Formats: sequence, structure tokens, C-alpha cells
Amino acid sequence: MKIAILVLDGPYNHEASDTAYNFTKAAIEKGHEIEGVFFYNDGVINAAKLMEPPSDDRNIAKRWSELGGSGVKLTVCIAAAKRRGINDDVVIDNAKIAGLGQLVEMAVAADRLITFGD
Amino acid sequence: MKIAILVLDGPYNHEASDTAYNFTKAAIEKGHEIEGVFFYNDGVINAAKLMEPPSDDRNIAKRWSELGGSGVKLTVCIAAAKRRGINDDVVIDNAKIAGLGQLVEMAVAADRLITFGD
Amino acid sequence: MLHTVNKSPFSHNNLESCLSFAKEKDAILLYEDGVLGAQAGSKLESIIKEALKKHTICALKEDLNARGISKTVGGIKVIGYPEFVDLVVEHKVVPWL
Amino acid sequence: MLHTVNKSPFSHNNLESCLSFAKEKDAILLYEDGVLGAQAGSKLESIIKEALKKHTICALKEDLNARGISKTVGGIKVIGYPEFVDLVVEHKVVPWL
Amino acid sequence: MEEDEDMIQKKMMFVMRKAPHGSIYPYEGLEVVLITAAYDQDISMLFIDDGVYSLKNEQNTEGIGIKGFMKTYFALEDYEVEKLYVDNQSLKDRGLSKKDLIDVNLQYFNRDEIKKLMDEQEILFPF
Amino acid sequence: MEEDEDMIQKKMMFVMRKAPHGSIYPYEGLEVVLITAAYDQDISMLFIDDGVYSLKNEQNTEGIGIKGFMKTYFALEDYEVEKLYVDNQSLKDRGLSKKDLIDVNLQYFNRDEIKKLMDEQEILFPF
Repeated sequence: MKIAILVLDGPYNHEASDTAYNFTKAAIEKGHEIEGVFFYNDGVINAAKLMEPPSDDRNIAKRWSELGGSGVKLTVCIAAAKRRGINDDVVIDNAKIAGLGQLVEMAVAADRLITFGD
Repeated sequence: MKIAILVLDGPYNHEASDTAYNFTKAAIEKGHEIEGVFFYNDGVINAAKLMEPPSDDRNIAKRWSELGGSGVKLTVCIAAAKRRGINDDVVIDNAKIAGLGQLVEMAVAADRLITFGD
Repeated sequence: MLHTVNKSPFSHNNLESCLSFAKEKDAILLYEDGVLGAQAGSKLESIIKEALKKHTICALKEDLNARGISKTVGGIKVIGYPEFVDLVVEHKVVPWL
Repeated sequence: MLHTVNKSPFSHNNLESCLSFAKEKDAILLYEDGVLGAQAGSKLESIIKEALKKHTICALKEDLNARGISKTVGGIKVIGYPEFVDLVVEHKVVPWL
Repeated sequence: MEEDEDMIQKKMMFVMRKAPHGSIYPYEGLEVVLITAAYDQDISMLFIDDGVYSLKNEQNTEGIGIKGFMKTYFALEDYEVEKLYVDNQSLKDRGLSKKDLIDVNLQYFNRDEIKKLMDEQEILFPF
Repeated sequence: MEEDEDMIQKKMMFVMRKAPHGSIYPYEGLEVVLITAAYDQDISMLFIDDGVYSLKNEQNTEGIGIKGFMKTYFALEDYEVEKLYVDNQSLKDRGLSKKDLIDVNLQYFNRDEIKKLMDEQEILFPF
């Protein structure tokens, strides 16, 4: 099944980003196809490349970037990103900043959409 | 009276940052001294210089930076900032990234401390 | 003491919790989404009225206006930012975030 | 349909709201702070038990463990991430965030 | 943005249950509605819980310095977003009635009717 | 960090009312407690509402991939943070009792006693 993931909340502050990541990994392990992960609202901060958490903690940006590198399409909403200071200079590798239309296309193409947020 | 302000939430997503700003301005207009504004938790994102909201909306980062320029001490917690991708390269002018100890010093020096957040 | 409540009492327990920990004569300020609790005629009106017997309850005008709330529970004091500052000067603050 | 609830029912109205909009036979998943509602013996236990007559209620094991919750209300199905995925595959999702 | 004539049309419901201004969700949710409308999807908006306050009349956000977005609701018809559903009970709980809401074409429902409307959807977005 | 021998000592209370792990507040709040302790302030921590879950025993965050911070509570005594107050009613509402909490030195109070404790503070931090 094709599953789309919408992430509305930033990293660390709430568990939403962790749940979205854990869910995405579990769906892939079950053999499902991830239609895409779309970051909207504070969710765009997940894609902040300059993130440097303590060394004994998870690096949320890096984790998403690696997932993108493995072939999962990561899209960061441009309008939401601009508000929060995320642009092409500071966005993680393997994620693309694009318009909200990508969310609609992802939602239409997928069999399911699930939203994580605060 | 010396008033210290603690901001625990980011810009735009919740009203907390706006209330903190409006309160700070009102306190100054009433003749009080602002001991400092400390950004902690997601509050550190208030200091993201790359923020570019729509032109007809308020620019929260710029607004804080100007307040800093007018003499209000703005401090961004370094540990919280690192988690959220804020460092010296992308922090607003007139704000300083520093340790949590600054919060304690501010709290001790002020007559009042008020916290805004989510 | 001044208790500040910024969450809607319909969606969060902040006001309920505040009321159970605030001592008699403490002041309460409703601001941000907290002002939704000030609306007259809501299912929470009786709780607010009961609370008014023990507390001064204020609601921030700017937030009421933003949400189009003009009919507030009788007894609630509608104040602006300058009076918000005065409240903070007069009291230690307990934020219910 | 699958209703997903991620907020503590002690501090937010999400579960209450979910229960009032979910139709009979709909499944409910408690995850993140939502799992606090699964704790046996809480003041919400009777509401959960009532809901179990109409709904399958699941709670995410990983979140229960994180919060040290081992005694859950009888009838709640404790599941892991793979079963969470299965639930989403089987149902359209209504998130209560 | 692109429009695709051959795009599949899905039934999408935007569940608005958060209060405006206290958080940006109702505003950024509305942005998604507008974009989705351009893709010719079968859209409905459901206002429940504190979400009904997005439709409150006489909102004036000047004092808090936040841009209001009430006017967008009056433009929704131009975007062919015409299914605006309001939960009666949520209004009543908050001491509000129909006359407290803005003058746009709203449809009022009871919980049982809303359960049915939700069930018909293919995708539900929470804002 | 600097310590100032002549620094004024204030009565500061950390009001912990949010659940751990669902948000970072209880964790980042604890970080402030540790720093404040280094400045030799008169610190207390008050656990109310969902905040009592920070003290729940047998927390294992491995499955969610988030670093737990339960061990820090056992170290608080070394930082001379010794006033850990728990609200009885919050425990009871959640179906918890003293035996469900970690084995550190906790003091249990009723609401009226807590009101008094709060009133004695000069600064209250919400986490």
C-alpha cells in the first residue's frame, strides 16, 4: 500500500517527529511504499541542517536526511519554511523545499495519509 | 521595576512570542526596566535570522532584533539552540547565544520573572 | 499571586488546574486562547462565576477582540496590556502554560 | 475508521472529543501522551471501559513502556509499531492532535 | 501551481478544531484548503470544538499584531469550497449561536450526522 | 558556568505539570533545575497534573528512541536539590500511588499545603 506522511510539528519539542519517523520505518519494514513525507507548519524545522543535538541523543535532521537518501521523498513546505528561517542554505540533504501543491499531489497519489503533530 | 521575560515557544506557531513581545513593549512604555529576554526551548527559533514571513505579516525575528538594538538584552540558550539548528551563523543581530546560567542570573537580578510559552 | 492562563478551557485543563491550586484572593488573567473561557453563556459560565467569588478574574482585551468576544461573563475585568504589566508588577506570577 | 489520540486525556479534551465523534465499531489508537489514558485505576477508567463496549482501543507499547505504564485497563489491546502500520492500512485515519 | 485535468478527485475533509490566533493551525490549514481547491478536489471543512471560533464574527486582530484571515472565508466560494459544516454542540458549549458567526453559507449538523460525513471521506486533515 | 559567592539566594519553584517524553518540557526543565542548583538557589520542584509521570518508575524509552532522563532524579541529591513535592490528588486521579514512583526522597502534599508552598516562592518556572 502507498502511504503518505504529513508532519506538522518540529523536532525534539514534541514526540510527533519521532513517532512519524518510527511509523515510517515500520511501514517500510512491512513492505509498504512511502509516497512521501511532507513537512508543514513547525514540521519544517525537522529539516534544519544546522541541528546539533548532544552526542548521546538522536539527530533528528540527520535521521530524516538518511531516510531521504534511501529513496523516501521528503518535501518541506516553502511558505512554512520561510516563516521559520529554513531555506535552501540550511535545509538537509535529500529534502526538497517546494509548494503546498506537493502535499495535495502526495495525498491524491497515496492510498492512505496519516498526520503526526502537536 | 526590573522585569525578566522567559520565552519558551517559537514564532508564528503559537501566540506566545507575540504576547511576550507585546508585554515587553508595554512594560517599557510604562517605564519599567527589562532585565532581559531569555529564549529557551522552541523559543530559540524566535532568533532565526533567515526568517522571511509574507511581506504583509509581522517579521518576528526582525522585531526582536530591533528590540535588542534598542538596548534590551536578548539571550538564546545554546543547548536548546543547537537542538533546533540555531547557531552564530543564523542568529539575529543584537541577540547572544549563551548558557542557561544567564537565565538564572537574569531571574535573580530581576524583581519579577514572567514566562510565555505553549 | 497572579495566575496566567493562555489555553482554551474547552480543550485544555489549564484553567481547571489553576482554579484548584489558586488560593483565595489570588488574581487570574485569561489571555491568548484562555480568553475563550470569558465568553458569556458557555457551559463553563457557572465555574467562572463560582471562581469570581474567590478571585479577581481579568481577560486581555486585545485577545478578546481578536476572537470577536464581546459578551463576557459579568464580573470579569477586561484589561489591556498596560494593566497586564501592572498586574505583574503587583504580583508574583504562576504561569499555567 | 481509525482515530489516533496523542494527548493526555487528563490535560487535553482530545480523547473526550474523539469519543463523541467516533462511530460505533471505529478503532481508537492511544499513542504518545495519549497512552496515559490506558493506565488502570485512573479517574477515567469508567469512561474507557464504557468506550470499550463500542470501540476497539489499542495503546502503543513503545509509548506505554516509555512512561512506565504496565497496568492497563482490561480490554485495551497493547500493540507495537508493526500493528500500528496494519491499523493504518486497514482504516482511514482521523487524527486528534 | 499546476493543475492536472486528469487528476483523481478525492473526498478530503479538513477538520478544524483549534482556536484561531492562539496557534497558526487554523490559518495554515486554510492555506492547504485553498491549494487543494486549485487541484479540483472534493473538499469539505468541518468546524468542531474550538475550531468554531474561526467563524466567529467581529474578529479584530489589530491589538495582538497578528494578521487576521477572516476575509478568506468570504472568498472560499470563489474557490468552489462550498461545504462548510458546523457542529451544533460545539457552538452551544461555547455560548455561541448561528448569529455569532460570519455571514457565509454554513451548514449546521448534529453529532450523528457529522459521524456520517466523516465516514464518507477518503482523507481527513486535522488543523 | 560561574558561581558567585555573593549572589542573592531566591526561592524558586519548578512547577512540573507536563508528561515526560510527549514533549521535551520536563527534560529541558530539569536542565534548568541543575544549572540553578549550581547557583546555590533555594530550589523546589513541584510535581502536579501529568508532571507526576516524570517520577514514574520503570520508564523505558528505548522503543521510542528518545533518551530517558529518569536517572537524573537520582542525582538531584548530589546537586542539593532536595525539595521534591508531589501532589497527592494528581497521583490518585491517574491511578498511581507512592509505590509507582521512583525511589527518591519525595514529599507528598494535599492541595491546601501546596497552595501555601507556592505562595512562599519568589519565582515560579512552568515546565
